[in-house]
Amino acid sequence: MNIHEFQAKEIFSRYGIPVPRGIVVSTPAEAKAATKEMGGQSVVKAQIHAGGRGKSGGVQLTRSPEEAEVAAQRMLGSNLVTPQTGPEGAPVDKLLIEELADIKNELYVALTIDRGHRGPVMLVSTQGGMDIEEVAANDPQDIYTEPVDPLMGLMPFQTRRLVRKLGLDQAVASDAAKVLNALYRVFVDNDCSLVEINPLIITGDDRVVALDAKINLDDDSMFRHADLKEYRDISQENALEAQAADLNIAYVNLDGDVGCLVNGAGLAMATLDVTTAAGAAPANFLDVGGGATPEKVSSAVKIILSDPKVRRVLVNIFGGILRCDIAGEGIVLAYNETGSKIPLVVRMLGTNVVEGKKILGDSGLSVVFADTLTEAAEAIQQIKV
Amino acid sequence: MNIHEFQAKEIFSRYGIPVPRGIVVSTPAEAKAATKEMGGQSVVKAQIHAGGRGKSGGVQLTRSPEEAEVAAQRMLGSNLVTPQTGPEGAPVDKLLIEELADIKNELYVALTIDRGHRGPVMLVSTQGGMDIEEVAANDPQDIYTEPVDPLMGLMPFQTRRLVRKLGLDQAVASDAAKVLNALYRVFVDNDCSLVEINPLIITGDDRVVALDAKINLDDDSMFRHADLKEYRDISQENALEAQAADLNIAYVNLDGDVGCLVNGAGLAMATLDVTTAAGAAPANFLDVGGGATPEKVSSAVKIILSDPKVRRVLVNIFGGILRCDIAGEGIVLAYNETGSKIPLVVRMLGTNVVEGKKILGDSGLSVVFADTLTEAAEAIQQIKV
Amino acid sequence: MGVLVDESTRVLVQGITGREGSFHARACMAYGTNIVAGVTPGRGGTMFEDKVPVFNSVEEAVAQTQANMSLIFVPPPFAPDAICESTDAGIPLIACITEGIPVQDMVNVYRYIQNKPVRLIGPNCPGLINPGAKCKIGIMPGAIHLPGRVGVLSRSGTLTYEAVGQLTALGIGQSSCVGIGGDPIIGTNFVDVLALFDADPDTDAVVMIGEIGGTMEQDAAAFIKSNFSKPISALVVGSSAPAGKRMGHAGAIITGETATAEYKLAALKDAGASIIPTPADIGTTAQEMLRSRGLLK
Amino acid sequence: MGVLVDESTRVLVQGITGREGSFHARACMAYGTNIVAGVTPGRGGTMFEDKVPVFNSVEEAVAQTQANMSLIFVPPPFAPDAICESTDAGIPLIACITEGIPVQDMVNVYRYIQNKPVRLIGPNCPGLINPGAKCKIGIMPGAIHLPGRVGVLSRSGTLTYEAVGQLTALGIGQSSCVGIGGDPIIGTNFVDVLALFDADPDTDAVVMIGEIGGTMEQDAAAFIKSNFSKPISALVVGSSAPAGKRMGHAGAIITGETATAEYKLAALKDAGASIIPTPADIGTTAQEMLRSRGLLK
Repeated sequence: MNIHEFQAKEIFSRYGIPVPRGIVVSTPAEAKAATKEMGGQSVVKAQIHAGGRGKSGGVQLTRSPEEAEVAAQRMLGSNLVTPQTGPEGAPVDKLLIEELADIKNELYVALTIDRGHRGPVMLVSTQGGMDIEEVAANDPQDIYTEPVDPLMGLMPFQTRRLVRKLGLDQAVASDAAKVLNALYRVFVDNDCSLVEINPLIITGDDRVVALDAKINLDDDSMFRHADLKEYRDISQENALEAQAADLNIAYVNLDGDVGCLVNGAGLAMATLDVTTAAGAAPANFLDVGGGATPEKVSSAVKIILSDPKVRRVLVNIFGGILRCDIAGEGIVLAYNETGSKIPLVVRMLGTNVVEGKKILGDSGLSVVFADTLTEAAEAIQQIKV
Repeated sequence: MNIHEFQAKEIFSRYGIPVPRGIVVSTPAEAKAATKEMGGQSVVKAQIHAGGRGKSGGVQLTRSPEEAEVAAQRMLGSNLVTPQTGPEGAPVDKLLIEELADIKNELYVALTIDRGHRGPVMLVSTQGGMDIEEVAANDPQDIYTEPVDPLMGLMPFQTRRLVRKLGLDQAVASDAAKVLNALYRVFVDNDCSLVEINPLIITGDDRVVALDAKINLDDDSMFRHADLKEYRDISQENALEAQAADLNIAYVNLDGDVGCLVNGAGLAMATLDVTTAAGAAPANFLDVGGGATPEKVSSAVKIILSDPKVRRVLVNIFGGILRCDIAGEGIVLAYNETGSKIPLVVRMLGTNVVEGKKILGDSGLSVVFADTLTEAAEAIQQIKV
Repeated sequence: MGVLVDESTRVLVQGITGREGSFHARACMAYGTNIVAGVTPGRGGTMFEDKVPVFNSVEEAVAQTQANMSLIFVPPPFAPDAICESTDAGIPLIACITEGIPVQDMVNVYRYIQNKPVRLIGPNCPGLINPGAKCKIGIMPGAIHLPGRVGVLSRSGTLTYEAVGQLTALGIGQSSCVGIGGDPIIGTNFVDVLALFDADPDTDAVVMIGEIGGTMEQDAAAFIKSNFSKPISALVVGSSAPAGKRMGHAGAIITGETATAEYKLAALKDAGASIIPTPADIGTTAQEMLRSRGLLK
Repeated sequence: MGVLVDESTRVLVQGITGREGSFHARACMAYGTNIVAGVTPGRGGTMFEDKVPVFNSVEEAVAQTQANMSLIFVPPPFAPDAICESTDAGIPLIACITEGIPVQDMVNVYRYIQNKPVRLIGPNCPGLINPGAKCKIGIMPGAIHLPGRVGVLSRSGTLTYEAVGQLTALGIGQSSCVGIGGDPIIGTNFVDVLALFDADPDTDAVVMIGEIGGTMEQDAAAFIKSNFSKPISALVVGSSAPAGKRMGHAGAIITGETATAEYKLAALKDAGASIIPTPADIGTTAQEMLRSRGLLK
């Protein structure tokens, strides 16, 4: 789960990580007033769940309250398109109005889980403010990775090493160490999958300040973070994706016209690969998950059917923890409730496959059965759209 | 460091471990008033740093405020002697006046560090309220030991097992589990060397309550527990031992007349063994420690000299991290400042031994030098007392 | 023989009284698996399906039934504890089916089990099966399997069934199939299972199904190149998956471009694996590989 | 030869600029120890005694000087970090002299180093010495040692010197002396060092100095009985120590009566050790033992 910069900074503040003074606004008048309060100058920052705002007009330095008002006018209500949003962009409903910072030095700091180390790692780079993926690609030696032992936490010798790798001098070493330690606490206490400060700045008067803030939360941990759940902003999510997420269905909207209902992420990816190889274009990735009920399968099918791009549906279910009869029931339920006539290609195998196919066969829906992946892809291709 | 029952119960309360309602008093009138507040009946408990109070008149059940007043009168200002205090007893300055408990079942629960497992262990027994060492000696199968992994903490399956070992039924299982988990947090957060509840009771209405509470803190951790330091009550410590503890000197008062100044706990124990074997009786165990200054050594000698039992002093220093010259300087300093004439047997070896012996030889004090442990013990024996 | 499980495996099911646990325990028993005990705290003393005793703890279950493997269906908030409980009770092999365990919980669980005498398969995995031994320990549909001499190995659940289904359709049987799970932190990786297949006299060749993300396929490629003696064919799915959806910058930095299907396939090809062009070609690629090595007529 | 340290040991001193660290580093150098680096964060770039470079981190010190052992004099609040830093830097042997580290810190440090390629001696120990190799790594007075063929092993600092002093006075030299430390949680115990002495061709016999409390002497007795091939004499001090002062009930329960000197001595005697009657008899008991085995005239 993504949260906004201003929300991440709220969390940072609770952990003692310095952030610029800022006010969240949702009208141009508020942006003007807030800039007045900052002393007549401010940075106006669009609050969307994507990076790359700076290059895309989502961050503007303003020299007067009026200038801030105009900038806010421009951003609010718009859909901001950045390299990370995709062409549809992300809606700007809120702005963060921040005081100007006196930047001496820009650094990069992040924490995430590393599969290889099987634990948290802290990443630091002196190339803050840059697109860090470009740094990783062009100057990998400029990114330093420190694995953290979950029992010991970030140890003092590690903090000292990170401060050294950041090239910081004695004047800011102790404040920087405090920020790194607090960042680790943020990461662990809140079950983050990513915490990132880019840039972490050193100011002219040697303060260490988180100029930006990015936090991704582990969706699977939400059962113990009722407070963090409230940070969710579904306006930032694709409507269908948000709906799917609420039902614990992994769904990603794509550009094609073949709605895909699959169980299992691997098989779902394989289904996209085969469909694409056969010359058809998938409208979505959808993994309905293992422990699904007919109602959940039905909801998944409704999400697919409510996508206006979808002209044909490919069902690929290999019954395991999800049984074919349950999948069949769910599909029939959704078609009956929506009255949809969109044709189906169904490929089913595994647990209770006979029952599953019978339910669909008896349903009166337009179903073509396929036995293999190849057959299924070919059958989809043959449907006239 | 030991703390009082009422202080341990303060900590328990902060962690959500239920304790009986109680009021700390220091006069009989307060004891009477407190008992009135408890509804006219109470348990009057002497607050001393030792167990075995129940058998020794330090815990009294009273059926009226007046009875409580009389009991308080008897206890306050007295020296309570229990099997754990030694013959001199411990002064009673404070009483804990508690409501009566309706006891259905008495259990034992404790946490400590186990050298073998090299980590915390939780101990539980159904024989609560008993002298647990007797249980350990007579019915060892009645004590169950659960090692705790420091990364995972007390895990749910362990808590369930402990609840099973305590023979508790479903009605109290969840409350008991909460107490066990909280107890582990108390142990870790406060750097305890021991946390003990004896008895932990189940009341008639199935509540789980810590009827007693014992906490020992790790002295070495006090640098990070400024708040806990304030719990110290030096009135409960032998005056000389308390003085020594303040100086970070390991000192235990004994019954004999040979004051012992030694560096190193092992050599100090060896010195007691040899002195005892030679027919003399040590007045104390004293390990002046490694990183000692002349001032610290001098303070140690003054503690020895201020013990009225001491008639002769045995110095056994094997210079390592503590150098002999520093020991010599310290001894001379103490004798000069106190003007003491008590004779010394000095055995010195190791780092800077020549300088050390010269300092003592030139000091004008009554010193007999010995080369070996045997010679030193013999020389002590020959001093007329 | 096969790897990890066989006729001597005595299975304990944690969460046997739950909806999924009970369904799949029944399916395993129907396949022939020797399920000797169930564990659900608070349900001890009851019987499952009139033949499997249910216990309150793994410790009791092991003492009473000599179970030597645990299959876990416990919901995510309790699954880490279930893994640790079986480890503590001395169970040497655990398969955790549970999907959705918080990653940082698995960080800790991994440290807890790391140097203990236990192997964890999963979590978020389909389990494992040895068709020749009639031993199915997981949620895979048993009927699609055929006893034989090819080992199957995958990060994905249903995709493993797809692979098995294609092999069986061509009459190619399996010695053992192991789904290692799709989570960022899992107990057993490709290399671990490849080593077991390499040492198993009843496995002639291996089919390995990889995915985009992480570096496990590259590690497998390195292992295959230097330590693996048997023929292997490999698929990496996700080449058509959209690049946008991922875990943010830091996740991308760690693996960088090496997480792509192209990179992984190149590494596996370089290691000598027969590359499976699309997910529809798993069976035919394996067939050709076996034929070319004289392992199939 | 001797155990653990010899001419090839390149020592790094953590806390070399402190009061104790600098004094003992000088003493070690004077004895002949090859001290190649010091570490004090913030003091990097300076020189100690005009010949030993000081670094800000162990990592840098190892890279520059190929140090292969660390000797730690860092104060208690920072000593756990110092141990972990050397472990992280790949140092295979650490001796931590520091006294007064909180016990729960050592619980965690022990877990951290447990399965890493490092051996920790201590904390709260005098260190170790190999007189024949002129290698003293610790705070023991070097002058009392004599090169020879008896290994000395003790939980106590000054009592180790006492043992060595008595041996040297009788002309009995030492192959190596190891003080393992007196804290409840230490990195290396009696059994570990006994195994090293057993395997060392330059050690003929061992003198072991135990204490009341804990079960390490009993563990040593069990090891001696089954796995130790050389003559050993043993002392347990504390038989006259007062029983009252101890860590409360729970501490007593764990070890019970087995923590007493009597119990420990009985176990060691049963294992075949020559028992040293009082601390004054360490040298003479060892002498007699060596003579009876024909190892001394």
